[in-house]
Amino acid sequence: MNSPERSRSLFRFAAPHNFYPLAGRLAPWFATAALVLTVAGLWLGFFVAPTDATQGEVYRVIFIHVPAAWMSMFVYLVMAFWSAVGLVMNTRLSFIMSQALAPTGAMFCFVALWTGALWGKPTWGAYWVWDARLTSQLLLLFLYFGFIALTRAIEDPRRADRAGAIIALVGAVNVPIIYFSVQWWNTLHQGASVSLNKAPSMATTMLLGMLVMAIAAWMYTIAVVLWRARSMILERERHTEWVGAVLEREAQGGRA
Amino acid sequence: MQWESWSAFWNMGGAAYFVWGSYGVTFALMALELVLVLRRRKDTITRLLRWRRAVGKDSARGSAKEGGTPVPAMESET
Amino acid sequence: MLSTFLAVLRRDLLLAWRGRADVLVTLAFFVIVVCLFPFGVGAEPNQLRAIAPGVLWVAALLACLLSLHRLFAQDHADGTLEQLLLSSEPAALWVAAKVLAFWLSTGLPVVAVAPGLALLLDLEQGALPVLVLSLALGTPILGLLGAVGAALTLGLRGGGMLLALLVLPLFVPVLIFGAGAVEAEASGTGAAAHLLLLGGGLAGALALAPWACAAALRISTD
Amino acid sequence: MLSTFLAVLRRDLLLAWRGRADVLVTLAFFVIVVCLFPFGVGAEPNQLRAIAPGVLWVAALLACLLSLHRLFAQDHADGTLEQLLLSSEPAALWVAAKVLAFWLSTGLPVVAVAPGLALLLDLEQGALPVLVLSLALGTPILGLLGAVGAALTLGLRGGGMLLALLVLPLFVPVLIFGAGAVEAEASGTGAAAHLLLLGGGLAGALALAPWACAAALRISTD
Amino acid sequence: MLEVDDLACLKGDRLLFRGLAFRLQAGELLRVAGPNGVGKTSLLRLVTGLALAEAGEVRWQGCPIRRDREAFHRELLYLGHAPSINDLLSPLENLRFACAAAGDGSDEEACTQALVRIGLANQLDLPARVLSQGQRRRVGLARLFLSARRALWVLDEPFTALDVKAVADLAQALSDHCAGGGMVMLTTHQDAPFAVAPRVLDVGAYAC
Amino acid sequence: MLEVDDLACLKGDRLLFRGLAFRLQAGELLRVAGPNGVGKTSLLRLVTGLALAEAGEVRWQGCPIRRDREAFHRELLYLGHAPSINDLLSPLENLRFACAAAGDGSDEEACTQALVRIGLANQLDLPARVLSQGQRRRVGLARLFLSARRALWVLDEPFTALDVKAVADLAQALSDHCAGGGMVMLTTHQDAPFAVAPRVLDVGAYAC
Ligand code: HEM
Ligand SMILES: Nc1ncnc2c1ncn2[C@@H]1O[C@H](COP(=O)(O)OP(=O)(O)OP(=O)(O)O)[C@@H](O)[C@H]1O
Ligand SMILES: Nc1ncnc2c1ncn2[C@@H]1O[C@H](COP(=O)(O)OP(=O)(O)OP(=O)(O)O)[C@@H](O)[C@H]1O
Ligand SMILES: [Mg+2]
Ligand SMILES: [Mg+2]
Repeated sequence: MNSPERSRSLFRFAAPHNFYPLAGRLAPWFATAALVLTVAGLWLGFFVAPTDATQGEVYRVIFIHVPAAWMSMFVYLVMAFWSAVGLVMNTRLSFIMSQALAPTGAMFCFVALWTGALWGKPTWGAYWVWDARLTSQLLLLFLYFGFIALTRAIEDPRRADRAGAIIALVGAVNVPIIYFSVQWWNTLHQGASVSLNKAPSMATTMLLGMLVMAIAAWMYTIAVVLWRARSMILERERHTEWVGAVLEREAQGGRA
Repeated sequence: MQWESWSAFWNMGGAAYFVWGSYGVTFALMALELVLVLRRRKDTITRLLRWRRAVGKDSARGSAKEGGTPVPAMESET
Repeated sequence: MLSTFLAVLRRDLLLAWRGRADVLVTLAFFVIVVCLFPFGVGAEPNQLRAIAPGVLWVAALLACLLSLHRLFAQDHADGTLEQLLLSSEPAALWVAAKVLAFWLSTGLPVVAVAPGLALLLDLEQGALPVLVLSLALGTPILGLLGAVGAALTLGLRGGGMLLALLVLPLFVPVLIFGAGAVEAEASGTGAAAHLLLLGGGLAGALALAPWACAAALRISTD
Repeated sequence: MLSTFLAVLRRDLLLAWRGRADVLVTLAFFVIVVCLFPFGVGAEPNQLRAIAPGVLWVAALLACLLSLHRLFAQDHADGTLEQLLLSSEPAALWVAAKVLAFWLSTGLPVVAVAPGLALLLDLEQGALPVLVLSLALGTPILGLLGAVGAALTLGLRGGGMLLALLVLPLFVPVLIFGAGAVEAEASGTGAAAHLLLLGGGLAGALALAPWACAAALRISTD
Repeated sequence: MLEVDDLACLKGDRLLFRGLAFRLQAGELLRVAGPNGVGKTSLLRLVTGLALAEAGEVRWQGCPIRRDREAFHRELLYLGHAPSINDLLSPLENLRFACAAAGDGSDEEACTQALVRIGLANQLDLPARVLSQGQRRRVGLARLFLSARRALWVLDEPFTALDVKAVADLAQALSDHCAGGGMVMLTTHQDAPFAVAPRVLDVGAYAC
Repeated sequence: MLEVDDLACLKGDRLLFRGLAFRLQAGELLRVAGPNGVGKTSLLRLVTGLALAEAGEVRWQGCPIRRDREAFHRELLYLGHAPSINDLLSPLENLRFACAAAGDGSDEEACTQALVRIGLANQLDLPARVLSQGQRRRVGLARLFLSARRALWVLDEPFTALDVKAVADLAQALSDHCAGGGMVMLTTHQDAPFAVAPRVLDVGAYAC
């Protein structure tokens, strides 16, 4: 079982006690990258990108709105992916990853809604309209909340892991269904009264700023999730010797 | 540069409320999340240390041997 | 195989009959929610007619939702669920029996009284068959999806409400197509596409939900 | 006297805090029901604005209603209620404490998020304070009346739904005046009369409901 | 003194017993005996005033309990089948609430002592939900140590789920209460090492 | 044969026991003993496969129970703390359903016989809700008389709430099952008149 080939392979990072130090080493790098990219993106967004011809300055919300919207959708997919891996391979780290992702995904989902609402008021005249895209984003937020509430409500971590994985997968099957149904519902009812206008004014600098901010959001997510997963690993593996050693080291560090 | 003055920048062409409302909340949330995540680590460590003292290292370690894990590489240490 | 299915089905129907207060009251809830609307919204007929399909479908959905938690709760509390899980038959089988019994005792009556209520709200008469059909196709989906949620939240504190949170996003497409079908018919567009989609959803849910639900039950009783 | 009141109040608030998932999820339910309406009814802003007060109030009412059954259920099942009835203090006292704790943990959050949802439905901004006020006066009445119903249906099979059936007729006047207040304000008529009536109702319910509830509890545990 | 006269109990269409009468004096321990389903639990609920008798009367210190319920309940401690324990609260919180609600003091120190004495020292802060059957039972029984001033203890199957040592301890505590002038009325199917053999009331003798 | 190897059980923060191992041969009656909260119920749930062990393995006829769950469950009868009785159904209906769901026959005649034998002749058609504690318990136990073909009986506190005569009858039935080549594994804090003194497994010896 302990064949050297296997422990040298990449797969060995699926073991929490190998992953823990690795995550600790990597996270600060991602955090730094996030910071640098954010500054760069904001500079691009506020000082390089020109004023939009039709919308004026409000459009500058786009530099967080779109990355946040992208992240919120992608994070859910990643969550579902880890859940599936966890159910099939029965690796605890996968469940930990999917649960560590959820709060960040929900946060971005909320940010997308919030910034979209604030953007909507000056452009559409209302904070909220029941447009298909907005609505499916709202439902996505509920899916996140459901996942988080369920995993929090169950105390036994093994049960929480698997129950959460099931609901994440069921939700993932439903995301496209929701998306299309909502689209159809909306077009049936009110036609294309609302559409996001983008193409004409989308200068390359804008696009660039948006992309930089999107990558920054990625980096931020990875850093935060790694940190969160570290705490969860300690919690789950508290009975093991290596966690004991880690704790002793921390205790000494704390006293020094 | 886009802006004639800092006040023009803060004014955002009259959309200050919407733009800064968006950015403000976003960064506040991210900062909050970071703080929570880092504090959670500290909490976890103090709590687990207290727990280890309470249950005694013996039983905490004892289960490590039994702590069968579905991940093969796990048992390789020691 | 079949004997377990039949035993569970028969027992659950018997229980529904013994506790017919329950069934009647689910119905009463449906009726009352629909009747509350004129009080809340005002009794303007045109407005009522416009919101009628939506109100009916939302009320049916809520009625199903609120009965869902008792799908497994009693059996969980008194240990019957443990016994069923210890039976050597595949769990998806008796799960299907339970959901069927649940639908027969909860969904079917709702489907049956819906036309009457629709008349109260002054829905166009031509749309009544579509209303019934959409409910008949939609409520079993609600039951199947809801069963997964009920299994996952079993025995959790605040389970009933957590269940609502979990399954409502999943119910939205059903609601959209269900209410959409009625509205399309009432406005003359034709409801065939909506109904087909509902049928497809039902087939999919029938094929997948019992398995997911059985897995969830095993997790929840661990 | 007061010590029993405080002991019960403190314990129930502690329980609400332990099971805060519950409280959050009641809220989530409120939010979700409100959000369901556009799916059923259609997304036309004018129509949504017109039905907004009614929808909000119906949703708040349902959220209260559906949490009601847990006001006494747990204590009944585990025997705590028997013990409370065996205490030598007047029962109306600790009943009041329970209802207060219930409202603080269920009604208050609903009141707090209602304005946000009102914006989703595009309700006129000027009517928001009246919405909050009407809910703040109305939800305690719902809690007090509902407590009587909850006490009467305690331990009955299908209690949750039977409860709904019993108390909904009592809730209707509250709904009418509550939603009416908001609508009146939105249409510029002024909501003072409605709000006064709600206030009067609250005073009456406060004076009578705890006694009725205590009597009902004695009957239910016999 | 507790006096019970000519009591009858009707359940559904079955008259469980009738003409049941007894006196319970200070210092006495009364064991209500009889096979399953004879009506022991029903009798206890009648005596505490939680249920209404078909016929007959229960008097406490000469006064019918229906007439002065408060005075009776101040002197009464009843522990039924249901342990009256909330699953979300810890044993300590449960006990403190039970005492406070009953109008006894809910001093934290005293409650902790009682729980330690009954063998839950390690479970003080666990939610009651995860306790074993016997531990749950003990949480309920801990109230006995804080209710010495209540003269009449009415206990329904107090020994259920307890291990051998706990049964002995509890029997000792009950004997002590009686020795101090209290009264105990209990049902049980198990033997327990009481200091003085209890008086036995056989409900079966009054069955119809 | 039931083999249990090196079993460990973790509850929350507490490792209840570890390294627990035993064999149960045909014809043996094993009594799991230990004070309240030591982990007896937890052990039974691990053995039946209802809960997941932290470590260790349970094998039935040489095959890990996780691998061939169906085969194991066909041979197993488990009666837990919860009586698995629906309050709205009569004892007869409850018993017939329990048998049918488990895949045993649910012949009305046989079920009635079993209920009469366990002393519920007068309660056949009452809703279970109104039964006394002991009578409820008996409804669950009646399954024993219909499950002779199941080799392994796992019973959690079967004697709770039963009166003296019922305890003796049940002990007799368990002894008979063993004499017929079956196996019984049970927990109890009460003494019962078994024909052969049962082997005792003290969970306390493996506690951490
Ligand atoms: C609460 C309100 C809003 C929500 C929930 C929301 C949600 C989203 C989502 C989910 C996306 C990503 C879609 C995709 O990539 O396919 C997106 C992209 C975008 N949104 Fe919003 N949005 C909102 C309001 C607005 C407003 C008011 C505007 C501007 C008038 C706007 C402009 C955009 C633009 C330009 C994109 C990028 C489009 C693309 O890359 O395809 N959004 N929004
Ligand atoms: N509605 C009814 N119709 C007929 N019999 C009833 C009805 N309700 C209760 N009973 C009977 O009344 C008796 C209730 O007895 P009770 O619970 O007081 O018994 P108990 O002496 O405490 O028994 P145990 O030792 O099992 O606890 C049972 O025999 C039950 O069958
Ligand atoms: N989350 C938890 N944290 C700490 N201890 C726990 C937790 N969950 C359960 N326990 C403990 O595990 C034990 C469960 O034991 P179990 O129910 O198996 O006992 P038992 O031997 O059957 O006792 P009894 O004789 O009382 O029925 C109890 O001591 C309980 O306090
Ligand atoms: Mg009894
Ligand atoms: Mg036990």
